[in-house]
Amino acid sequence: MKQIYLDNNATTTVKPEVLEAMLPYFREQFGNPSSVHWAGRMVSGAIEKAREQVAQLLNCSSAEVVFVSCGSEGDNFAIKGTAEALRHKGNHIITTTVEHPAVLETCEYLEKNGFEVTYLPVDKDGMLDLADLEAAISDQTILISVMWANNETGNLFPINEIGEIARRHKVRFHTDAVQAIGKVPVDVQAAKVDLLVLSGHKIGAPKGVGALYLRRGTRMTRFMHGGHQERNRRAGTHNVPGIVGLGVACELARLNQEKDYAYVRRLRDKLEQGILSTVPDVKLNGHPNPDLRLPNTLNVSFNFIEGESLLLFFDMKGIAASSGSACTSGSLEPSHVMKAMGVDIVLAHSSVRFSFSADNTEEEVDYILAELPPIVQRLREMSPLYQR
Amino acid sequence: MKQIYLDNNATTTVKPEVLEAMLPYFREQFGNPSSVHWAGRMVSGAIEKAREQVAQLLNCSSAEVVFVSCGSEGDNFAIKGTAEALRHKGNHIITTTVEHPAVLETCEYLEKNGFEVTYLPVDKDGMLDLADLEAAISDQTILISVMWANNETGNLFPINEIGEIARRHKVRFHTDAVQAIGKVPVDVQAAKVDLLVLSGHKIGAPKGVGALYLRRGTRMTRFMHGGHQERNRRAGTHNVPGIVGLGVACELARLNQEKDYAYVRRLRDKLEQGILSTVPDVKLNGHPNPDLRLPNTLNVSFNFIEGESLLLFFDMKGIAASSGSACTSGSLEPSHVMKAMGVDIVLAHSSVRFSFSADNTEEEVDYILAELPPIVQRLREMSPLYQR
Amino acid sequence: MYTEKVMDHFSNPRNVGEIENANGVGEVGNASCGDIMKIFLKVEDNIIKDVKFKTFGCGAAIATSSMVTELAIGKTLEEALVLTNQAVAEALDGLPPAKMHCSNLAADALHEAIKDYQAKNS
Amino acid sequence: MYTEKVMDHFSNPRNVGEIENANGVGEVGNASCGDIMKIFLKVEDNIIKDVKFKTFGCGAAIATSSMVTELAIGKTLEEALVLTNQAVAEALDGLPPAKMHCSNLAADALHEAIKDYQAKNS
Ligand SMILES: Cc1ncc(COP(=O)(O)O)c(C=O)c1O
Ligand SMILES: Cc1ncc(COP(=O)(O)O)c(C=O)c1O
Ligand code: FES
Ligand code: FES
Repeated sequence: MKQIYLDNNATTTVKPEVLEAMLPYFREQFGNPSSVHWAGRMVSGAIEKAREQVAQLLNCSSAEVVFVSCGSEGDNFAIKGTAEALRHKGNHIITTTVEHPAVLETCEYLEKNGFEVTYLPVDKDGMLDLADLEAAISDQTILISVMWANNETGNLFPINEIGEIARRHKVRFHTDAVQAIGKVPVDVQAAKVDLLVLSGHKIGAPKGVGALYLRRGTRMTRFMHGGHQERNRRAGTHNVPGIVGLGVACELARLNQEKDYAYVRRLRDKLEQGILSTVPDVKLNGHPNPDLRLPNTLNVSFNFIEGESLLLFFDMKGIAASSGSACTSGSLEPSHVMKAMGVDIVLAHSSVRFSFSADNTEEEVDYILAELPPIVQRLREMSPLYQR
Repeated sequence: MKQIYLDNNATTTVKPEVLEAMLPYFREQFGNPSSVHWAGRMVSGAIEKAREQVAQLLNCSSAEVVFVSCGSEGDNFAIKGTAEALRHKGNHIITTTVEHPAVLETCEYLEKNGFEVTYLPVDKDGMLDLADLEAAISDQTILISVMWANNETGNLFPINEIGEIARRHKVRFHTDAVQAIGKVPVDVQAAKVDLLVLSGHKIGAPKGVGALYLRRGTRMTRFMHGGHQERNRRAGTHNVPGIVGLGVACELARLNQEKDYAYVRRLRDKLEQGILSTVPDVKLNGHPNPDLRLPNTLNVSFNFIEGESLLLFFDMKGIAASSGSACTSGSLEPSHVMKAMGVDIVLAHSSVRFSFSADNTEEEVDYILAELPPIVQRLREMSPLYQR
Repeated sequence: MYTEKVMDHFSNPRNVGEIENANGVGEVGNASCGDIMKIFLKVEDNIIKDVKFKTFGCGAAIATSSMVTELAIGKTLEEALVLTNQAVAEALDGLPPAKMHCSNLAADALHEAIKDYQAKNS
Repeated sequence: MYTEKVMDHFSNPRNVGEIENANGVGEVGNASCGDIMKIFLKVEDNIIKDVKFKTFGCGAAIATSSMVTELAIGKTLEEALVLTNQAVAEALDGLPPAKMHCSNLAADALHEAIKDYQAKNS
């Protein structure tokens, strides 16, 4: 059967060049980079090379890159590490209602521990009001945390402007860039961010590795206590193959990003226009201007149909997409992002996300556009909400 | 040049069967196990199989196994997660002076946050006094954290007896079993532990994966906040290949452990007896009874010589060992374990650890026994402390 | 995550639709929790002669709807009223733990439809 | 982590040993910090004719000891007194950041030995 993978915001396949670069580090060059002997020396250079590759993609110095185990760890570290280090200065954090759970749940945890958190609302297109943001800043504010791009809608936030505001008010600025990396240009200098998080498995590196950009001079409490790895900033034996893979994936992203952006954008736009013009009762979620969304992401609600059942029917045709509907995780709540955008409850339950990579093809888009309408029709006919 | 790796307590090479089992999960079965489509379904079974393999090794139920990114994360989670969850019951933690930094530094961090920590001393052989331990328990005590085996000396602690004491006093018991797994039998039921940590890269699985055994009903605050992975106990996309590798490594450990114990024990004993009988001014660190140490670990001090310089000379002969001397990490302090045992300061700086795996051979031991005495002699002749 | 039986009932649901002149209709759930189930009955001589459903919900919701119609057909009202959610889930060879609440709807919707019939005919 | 020069001086240290009737001896460091360096001088006509060392310490400590003896030999006492720790590290093409404190010992030990000579001969 055909297998069409359109869930690249959930995870990506490891790129062949990445896997190839990693392979020698499992058995031949297996040493612990902290060791002084040959086995350790063989690998410590590889770690530093990967650090350089990450730094080049982000336009920072390699000393500002800390390797972590995933995007979630990066977000926990950035937020909790700042909260503890700057507790004496204030107890207020500003974030948004549409962050990833790694940010939201960390903030909720801090609320139980004496911090105050402002969750900025978004409008119906999923966008922030910068005046709201600036108005929320008080003399207690120690951190602004706003994602670079939203994982469900693909919406791009005005990071440069937020960085400007944060800098002007001397407030530290963290951005979860897990979805932005490799899909749009990311430059920590231009954006004036102090902390930025990325995750390997979203950009063709393996699962289980990520990185935190930590601007020089940013005081942090450690999140992972223990050994003195990563200049005392993160304990735990280095995941050498993972780190090597992340380095290569960052290098590939840097070299190919412009070409890839344009390519996936064309496929995404074709699917978007195709669905909107052929399937009735469909709503686009996210900003209507495609320039203000990640080039690879399309989120649409197929009214009257619950998302998971749609995904399962897609799956029978080999099409892998994902659903904002939290039914998939066993909760009865629809996606918090759809809720924050004020999407009608049935439409929130019926949202589906298609996310492309450069491995997708135009033929795949044609196939989906052919298979999709009858599936939607069939499910609508099962729905008590649908009236022909 | 010969390459003789005797630093398996620092890290191990990935076993061929482990790497082979992992490979399909980088590119072919790359899905996110939380996804409902084919790409996700392909891998969710693999995670559950690995969980079962870990559970079988530990003699627990698979629902009690939580995958984490390394041993350090496991220790941070176990200790901080308990401290926060049981804060209302008390603020006292008991541990030992010879724990790994992942435990010690986590406890020191908690001390800065209102917790009281008792660091139990050890005797000159590196052993605990169980009467001390029991006497330290107060009505404020919420956790006892004692490692199963010490990474520097290989000393085995009386975990079953400690479990008995903890159970009797209704105090939660955590053990860092990172060095014990695969080297001695570990049974969480017999040992009555509530929390146990293991790390993949010490047992032939890759770096970047570990597991926490969390006895059913053990209330914990999350350490990694975010998504609902691992039944809401640990956020972050699963490191699928790493977890698959950890499962296979645990299965191999279970099948081979008896044979392997005896094999490495024979090599270790031969090296131990060879060094003690041919090199003068050498001191064994750890318990003199080899039954009370890990079968693979030998720690000896070569008096008058600083450890790192010895390691570098070993390295020129292809022999990879490690040093308790913290010179290697740039601190001037000798190993905290040697200090806790009251080892003389020069002897503490001159300690070297040899740690075997089943890949080592008797020829390698013979080679070391031949190469070692002239190196020691040469370095002693450079030492201002040595008088012929 | 779903059993083969669930996937079968989900991908080829039995008895989808409405009954024109149903003499019992039951509806449970609501849009905010993402599940709405509607059951239509044709009862004759105290026996369920025909039953159809319409469901807005996840895979489990659709499969349990389909299964409950299969189990109900041909039963007396008394027999159908003792059909439990548990029995529906078992007939599907089980549901994932996170999905048990969906199976809690199917039998309920059937019972609502029977009560509707009884109310109209008593 | 070490440069080739460091590894060379470490694995083939120059001027190891003691000078029987040294006319200047300097010792710095102590066992508790893991470094002890002892330098022996033979000074004639204000010129360092011979110099030897003994060191207890890490690879960097041994390499810097060896290098400082090479740099000192043939120098006048005044020249040798302005030899800095920095210069020793540079002559070795640098040391890892964590090891800079070792290089802080080698020139110090040399200066101690010169002062010892000067004290005895003044
Ligand atoms: C006893 C002990 N605990 C914890 C750790 C930390 O494990 P990891 O390096 O996987 O974080 C180690 C190894 O470094 C260890 O030996
Ligand atoms: C925006 C965003 N932040 C954080 C994460 C968490 O990353 P990871 O799964 O690597 O922990 C994800 C992906 O799941 C994400 O999309
Ligand atoms: S209908 Fe939402 S989980 Fe089943
Ligand atoms: S002698 Fe200890 S670091 Fe150099």
